[in-house]
Amino acid sequence: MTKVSEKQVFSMPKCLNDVPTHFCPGCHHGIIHRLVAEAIDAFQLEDKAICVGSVGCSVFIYNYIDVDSVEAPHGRAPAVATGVKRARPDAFVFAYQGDGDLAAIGLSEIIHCANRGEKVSIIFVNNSVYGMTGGQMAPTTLVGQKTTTTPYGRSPQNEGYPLKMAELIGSLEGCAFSARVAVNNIKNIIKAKKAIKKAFLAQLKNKGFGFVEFLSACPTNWHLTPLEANKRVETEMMAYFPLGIYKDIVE
Amino acid sequence: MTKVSEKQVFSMPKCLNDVPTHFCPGCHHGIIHRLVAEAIDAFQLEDKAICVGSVGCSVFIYNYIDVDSVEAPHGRAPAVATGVKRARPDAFVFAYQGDGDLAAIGLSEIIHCANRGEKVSIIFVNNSVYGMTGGQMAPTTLVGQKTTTTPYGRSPQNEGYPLKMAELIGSLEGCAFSARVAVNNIKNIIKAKKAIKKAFLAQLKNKGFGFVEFLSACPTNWHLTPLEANKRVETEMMAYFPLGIYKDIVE
Amino acid sequence: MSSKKLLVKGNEAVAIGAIDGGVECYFAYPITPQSDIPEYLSRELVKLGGTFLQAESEIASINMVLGAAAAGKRAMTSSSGPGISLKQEGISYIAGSELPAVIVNMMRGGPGLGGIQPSQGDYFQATRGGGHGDYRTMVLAPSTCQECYDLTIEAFDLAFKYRNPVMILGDAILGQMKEPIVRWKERSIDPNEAIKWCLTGKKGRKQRIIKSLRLEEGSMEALNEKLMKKYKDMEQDIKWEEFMVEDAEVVAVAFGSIGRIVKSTARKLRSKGYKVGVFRPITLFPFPYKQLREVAKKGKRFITIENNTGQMVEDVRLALCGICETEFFANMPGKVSTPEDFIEPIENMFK
Amino acid sequence: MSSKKLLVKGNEAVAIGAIDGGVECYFAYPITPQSDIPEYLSRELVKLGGTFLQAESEIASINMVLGAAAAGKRAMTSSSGPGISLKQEGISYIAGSELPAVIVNMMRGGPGLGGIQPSQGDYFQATRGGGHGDYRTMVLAPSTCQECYDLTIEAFDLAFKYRNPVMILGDAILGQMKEPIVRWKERSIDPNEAIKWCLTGKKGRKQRIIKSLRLEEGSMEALNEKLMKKYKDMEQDIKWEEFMVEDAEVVAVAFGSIGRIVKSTARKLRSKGYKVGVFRPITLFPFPYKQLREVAKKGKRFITIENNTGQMVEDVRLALCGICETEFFANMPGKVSTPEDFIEPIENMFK
Amino acid sequence: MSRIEIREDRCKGCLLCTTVCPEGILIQGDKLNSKGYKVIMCDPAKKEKCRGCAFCAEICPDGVILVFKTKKEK
Amino acid sequence: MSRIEIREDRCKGCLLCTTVCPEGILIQGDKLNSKGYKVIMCDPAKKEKCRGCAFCAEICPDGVILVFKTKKEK
Amino acid sequence: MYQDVIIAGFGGQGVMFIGNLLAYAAMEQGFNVTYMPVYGVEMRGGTANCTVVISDEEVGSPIIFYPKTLIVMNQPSLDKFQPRLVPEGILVVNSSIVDESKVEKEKFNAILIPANHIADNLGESRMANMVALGAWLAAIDEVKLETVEEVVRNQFKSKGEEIVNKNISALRRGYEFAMEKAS
Amino acid sequence: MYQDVIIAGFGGQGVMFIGNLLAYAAMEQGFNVTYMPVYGVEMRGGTANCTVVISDEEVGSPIIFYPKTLIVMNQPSLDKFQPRLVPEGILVVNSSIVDESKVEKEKFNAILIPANHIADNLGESRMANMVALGAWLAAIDEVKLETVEEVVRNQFKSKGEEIVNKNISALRRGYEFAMEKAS
Ligand SMILES: Cc1ncc(C[n+]2csc(CCOP(=O)(O)OP(=O)(O)O)c2C)c(N)n1
Ligand SMILES: Cc1ncc(C[n+]2csc(CCOP(=O)(O)OP(=O)(O)O)c2C)c(N)n1
Ligand code: SF4
Ligand code: SF4
Ligand code: SF4
Ligand code: SF4
Repeated sequence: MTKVSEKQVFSMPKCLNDVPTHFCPGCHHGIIHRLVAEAIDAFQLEDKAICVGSVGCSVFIYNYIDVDSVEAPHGRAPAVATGVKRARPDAFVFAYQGDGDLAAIGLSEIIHCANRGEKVSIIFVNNSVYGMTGGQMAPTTLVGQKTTTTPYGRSPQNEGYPLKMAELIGSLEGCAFSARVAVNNIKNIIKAKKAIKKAFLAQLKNKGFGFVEFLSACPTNWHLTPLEANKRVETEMMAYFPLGIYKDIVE
Repeated sequence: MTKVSEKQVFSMPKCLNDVPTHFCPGCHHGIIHRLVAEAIDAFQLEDKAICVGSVGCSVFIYNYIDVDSVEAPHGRAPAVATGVKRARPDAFVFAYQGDGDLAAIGLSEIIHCANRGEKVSIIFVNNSVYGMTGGQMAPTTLVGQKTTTTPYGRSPQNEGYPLKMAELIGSLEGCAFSARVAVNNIKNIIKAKKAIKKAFLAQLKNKGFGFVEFLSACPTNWHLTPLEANKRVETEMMAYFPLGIYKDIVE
Repeated sequence: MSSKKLLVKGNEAVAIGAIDGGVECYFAYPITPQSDIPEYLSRELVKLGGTFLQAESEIASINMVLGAAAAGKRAMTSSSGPGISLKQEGISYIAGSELPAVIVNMMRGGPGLGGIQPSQGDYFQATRGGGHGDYRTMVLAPSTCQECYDLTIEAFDLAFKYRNPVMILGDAILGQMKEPIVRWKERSIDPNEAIKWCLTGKKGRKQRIIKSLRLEEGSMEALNEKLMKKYKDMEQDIKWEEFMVEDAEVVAVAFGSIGRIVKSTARKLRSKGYKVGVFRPITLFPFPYKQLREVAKKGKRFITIENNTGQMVEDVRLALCGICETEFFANMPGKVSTPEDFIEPIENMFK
Repeated sequence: MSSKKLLVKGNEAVAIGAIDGGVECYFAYPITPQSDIPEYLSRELVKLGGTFLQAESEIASINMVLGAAAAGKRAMTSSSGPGISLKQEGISYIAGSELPAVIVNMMRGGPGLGGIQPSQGDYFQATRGGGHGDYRTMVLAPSTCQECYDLTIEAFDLAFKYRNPVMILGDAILGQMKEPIVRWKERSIDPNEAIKWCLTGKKGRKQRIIKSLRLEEGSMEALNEKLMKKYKDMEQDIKWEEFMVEDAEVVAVAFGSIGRIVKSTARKLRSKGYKVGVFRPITLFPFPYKQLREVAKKGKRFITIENNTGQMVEDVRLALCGICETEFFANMPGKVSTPEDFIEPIENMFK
Repeated sequence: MSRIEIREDRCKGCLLCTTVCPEGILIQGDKLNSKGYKVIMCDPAKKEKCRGCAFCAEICPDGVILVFKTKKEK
Repeated sequence: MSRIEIREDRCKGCLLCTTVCPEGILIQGDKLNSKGYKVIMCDPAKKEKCRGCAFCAEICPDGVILVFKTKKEK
Repeated sequence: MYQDVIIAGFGGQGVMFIGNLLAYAAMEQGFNVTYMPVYGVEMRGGTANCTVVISDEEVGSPIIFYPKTLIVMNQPSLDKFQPRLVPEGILVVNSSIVDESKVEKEKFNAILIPANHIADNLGESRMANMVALGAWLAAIDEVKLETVEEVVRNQFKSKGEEIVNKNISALRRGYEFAMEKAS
Repeated sequence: MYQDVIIAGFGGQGVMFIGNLLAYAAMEQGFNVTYMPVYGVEMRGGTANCTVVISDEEVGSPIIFYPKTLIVMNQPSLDKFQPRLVPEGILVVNSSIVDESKVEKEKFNAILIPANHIADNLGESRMANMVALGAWLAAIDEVKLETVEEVVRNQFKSKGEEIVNKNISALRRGYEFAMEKAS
């Protein structure tokens, strides 16, 4: 064998602890965690970042992303983040929330936080279901989707319509950046990375509130294989939740 | 004097108790109460209406409008109305809320109620201030406006921007009717009457959620005379909160 | 084969009890370890034509209950720890508005997010009214799946009898364990039970107002007097269990799942020759003060055992006051207790 | 002229106390009868470079406090009745996360919406932790405007000493009445008081995690053990007042504004020849059990007077247990009490 | 010719009615009612001009004004 | 020629990586890891085709794959 | 030394304001003092009253059921509080709008003062409250007119000389009116 | 009569499922019974165990610290629960993936059964749990194989004959394996 020099072209981000995750096989949370960690590395925020965790499958985020962290009650991460940021304006403050957390119980907190233009960044994982608690309906559950609390499928008559958060947040004056992305394929992953950076920049440049909604797969509670779940993100979720940038006044 | 026959062309609506109100001089709540009562009369809803009162200067609504009533905790009228309507689908259910009540503490409840398309009607009184508790900042307080908790004027940097509820609610799928009206002059009063009826029809025809936002004067907490306050509705409030119909799928 | 028995989780037993108790409207927000309740009802209540709605939050759900209760319906919600805390304002309103409602708390470990481990840490919150003002909820603490079922049915009856919220206080153990239950024979619920006070639209009568604002002079005092009297009246529905208390030298006082576990301990200790009995309060509010006092008068020694840092023990002390003391064994929240855990502390009482 | 005296409302005294206690971040939502606190701080705290933010709700505000406290700041919120109920989940989280915070409850009449009349109906909620789980907040109950000021300053020190929420439990009377206060001399607060545990961004050290999730085996038990010990330690900061207790035959136990009103009653009764004293707990949690017991041992008769249907009286009973009983005079919530109201019940103790 | 009836005890003297009367009939009087408000009155000079349009009543927040329209009998 | 390193203990067998590899190198193996998941493997036949694009690693939720690119030394 | 007073009237009559002034003055004279406002149910324009307690000892209750003195600015306040005034108590009544015949003159030390009219005559109808306070000051010993005047001067400093003087005249007119009546 | 068992393994191994079956069977035989599941922290695929208590008296505790019998499907479960098994207790071990050398054969009544292999041989690798349950049934007297089979039949009725039969074969193979070993 001839001598070749080898270079590692993919390694895990520095601020991501190199440990196994507790997520189910094929769960996108793992990818999203890594992308967030990459952005922290990219802007060298590890030492000034404060992460606000939320309640949901991502509750252990502080075990993965190696930055100072505080745990918020279910739905209240934007309020906790507000408290942290007001107390330490020089810190880089971000929160990570699921769709039950952000769009159901925490709807008021996220809207007011965005509307105040808090200089914080929110990573929002929309998997159209409550993961941690066993697959109940989320505000983002699609019409007709069966969950453990909509055994006959979500019906607009009884439960109303899936909430489009990226659009709603984007419509608020205090919001500097709002986008919806996905991580189901490489093209979307690349766009997602850019979106996270933009949301972070909104804070770093003191422009206002930054928001990135991820369409995410929950194979377990969708009762699909990881591959089927990954496909559903494209076929069903994107059809109702269009990817795109809904607000951008960062530059 | 020659004999003439006289007809009463203006009298108080039947379902409005003919008693003095507790409102301050020039407060628009009194006008709005009457318009709501007129619409109840018009559709003959007195016997099947259930009113959900809220906490704010309008807390005594049940002393004025003579229909079955229940009092909701601050901000929760849409949830209470949901409970009433689900329990008695044949009843006509409406709630009356102030801007602190609806757009601050109760933001989540109003959005979810609208998004579920609950067949209820909401009368929303936006006077850009907390009346009952003594003039603190509301989510609708205008930029620069001085209140007892923004003594130096509302600043977008610290408190963010006034929330435009009629637009926000109108953007939700479950909403059948959303409008913003005013009662500062006769032209607007006529439009307001129509809007209330439309919102009621949304419920009566089972189309969905009906919402009417009233721009309303609070002379006391604006520290203006009633006439100045009435004028401010036009000059300052309408400039930021445009009157209009933001959603109408009733017919 | 006893075909009438069902093997169900405590949570499911509560849900089935709700159905047999005539629940018409159920509103709740998911939280472990009680989500089987909404899951069951989302399937079954809907089939029966009742209302099932997953609310956007615990606060919305308790207020939907308030609305449905004002409309005269048998309404219910369920949650655990953090969710119950969020409902406190609403519970205070429901009590202050004198409305009936059933609220289930399947306790989990706290404080804060805590976890879904067993705990009885919400005893004070349940019995002293975690919300503001001088209201109380009636509190029923089942210790078997059958009791989960039975007491849920009774909770509805009691809620309407007193026009007051009634809480079922279970816990993570009880909610998750399965045991056979037997359903009651069908019984009829008076369809007019709320006709005298509920909101229907006022046709044919005067306006009704359901509210808790009390500003007119003397009205707040009057409401509170009335509530006090009501709480006194509830004493007629006090429930408790005495297990081998008659000849016991030492009586362990314990409720809920710990109550049943302590019964196992008592059996084990009896087999070792120790005369141990168990006093298990079933209504935690009103607490069986008199009943426990009667036992104390017979000259026993007491030990209170809870899965918390010491809450019911205050009620036990208040009951025994002047007669004797009680030991307390603090079985920390989060601990999955077994009968063995209580052998030593009880045995020590014999030394 | 004593130019150093300020004539201020109790609410303002709290706000000034907060400033002199070094408050850095204040978050709250308006509610009568305490809105003077945010109104004062919106003017004055901002001038000093502190953070004042009117939150969108009580829930948001308590969670903003959680965030600012995690960042190591002296953070505070204030509310009344319904608003405090809504904060219960957050308070449980703050206690479970072992964070310092000052929470003011200027009680109003309940339950439900109730009204802004005087009441002491939130005693249980304050002292037993209205939220879920086995946490407690330290509770300080001022009875004068000066105490409103002093105790608010001390509340911050105690919150940081124990890393636990501290509640100021005032009421509608105290919040609205004006009285002269004297401000303390300036004192320095250690700018590094939180440096060992707070979040700053981890530069130069390991990651810190502030949380209340306790899932690892044994960790929930460990937290609760630690909290229990902490609450025991707090007993070193118990405060109470004895007023003409020494030679008294009858001792009235009362706290807060009722405490001071009962002092007037005692004076009136003394002038009639009755030997009456007043025992006024200032820390309601931890309650001065031992101190009250000491008084009881001297052979007095007791009457507990509260502006509620009977809450603190349980603590008094627990304190006296085995020595003597206490009478209870239920002064209903909503009642604006005057010294005359208590003459008869106390006089009756001499019959 | 039409006329209005002013229920003085209800009037809070806010003057909103004065902004909408097309004939400018309404003016503030000197009289204080039992609540201490200066009540509205019809300008005696213009009283006759009332068209019965009820604009004043429509905008009055306190239900002070009742409006009567006179039809000449044929 | 490049290569990937598969940290088998981490793999949960979700197969997401198989959907993005432009050369179809990755396939499910038969091996169970200590958690009981069937781990991913390189098709021995195609192994050599790895371009070092790191797509597999980018989409892997569990940080299983590390990627090395080989530069021929001049 | 112990003195107390309940001051009652409509919301707009400034009863809270004179209660405050009095409390300040008492404080300035070195007394212990409490001031306790009570608002009615109505948003604005409802009834209102406040209690001021002045003492050289610690003040126990800021709330008094049987006041030693009373200032009533309108009819409902007379109806409500007169029955609670201690026998021989001082009762200042705004006779401009209160029905004199309802005042139990034999039972109390009543000062009937047409406060609104006096104020109107001064061209400042809103200062009836100051007039009434002046009258009350004439009837008690503990708080000095001069101290109240000084407090007024301090409080209104920023509003200009004219306002200060008007308020002080109103106070003095009330004081003098009561003195004349008494003599 | 009193019997109890802790059944433990990975989340995916179906330990909860056989615990349930057993509880049903005991109930059908007229016993009092409790079934208590305990999930691990991980979302899915973590460790899990359940306890079944069977008695002809009222069942006190559904939680047992020192079980009389034990079924362990994986290594961590052996490590955790073996030390708590009562002396002479019945210990069913899935020897397909558990290290036999760690089993304290002298202390307990151990049944080492290669449940995964047996199930694989039946062409149903997921039925290792049924095999293990069958082995356990062979070792105790209280619950009958036949009752469990009947419960299986009822539970899987809707899933078709084939599934029912496969499960029953797995059960029986486990039962027979244990019987042979014992004899
Ligand atoms: C106040 C409160 N209510 C409910 C819960 C229970 N709970 C925990 S996570 C969760 C929802 C999880 O769903 P989501 O936010 O969509 O996140 P995912 O798990 O899907 O990532 C719920 C309802 C809680 N912890 N606290
Ligand atoms: C939980 C709770 N928080 C706060 C309050 C106090 N409160 C009563 S009304 C009100 C706001 C009133 O403002 P708005 O809704 O705008 O109505 P308005 O009085 O202006 O008509 C507030 C904060 C309360 N009653 N309950
Ligand atoms: S339950 Fe769903 S969201 Fe949670 S870890 Fe599993 S796949 Fe991911
Ligand atoms: S305070 Fe404002 S909103 Fe309330 S009654 Fe007065 S004018 Fe109307
Ligand atoms: S609008 Fe009504 S309340 Fe106002 S001045 Fe005219 S009549 Fe009086
Ligand atoms: S994406 Fe990762 S976890 Fe999934 S099969 Fe491939 S290597 Fe394994």
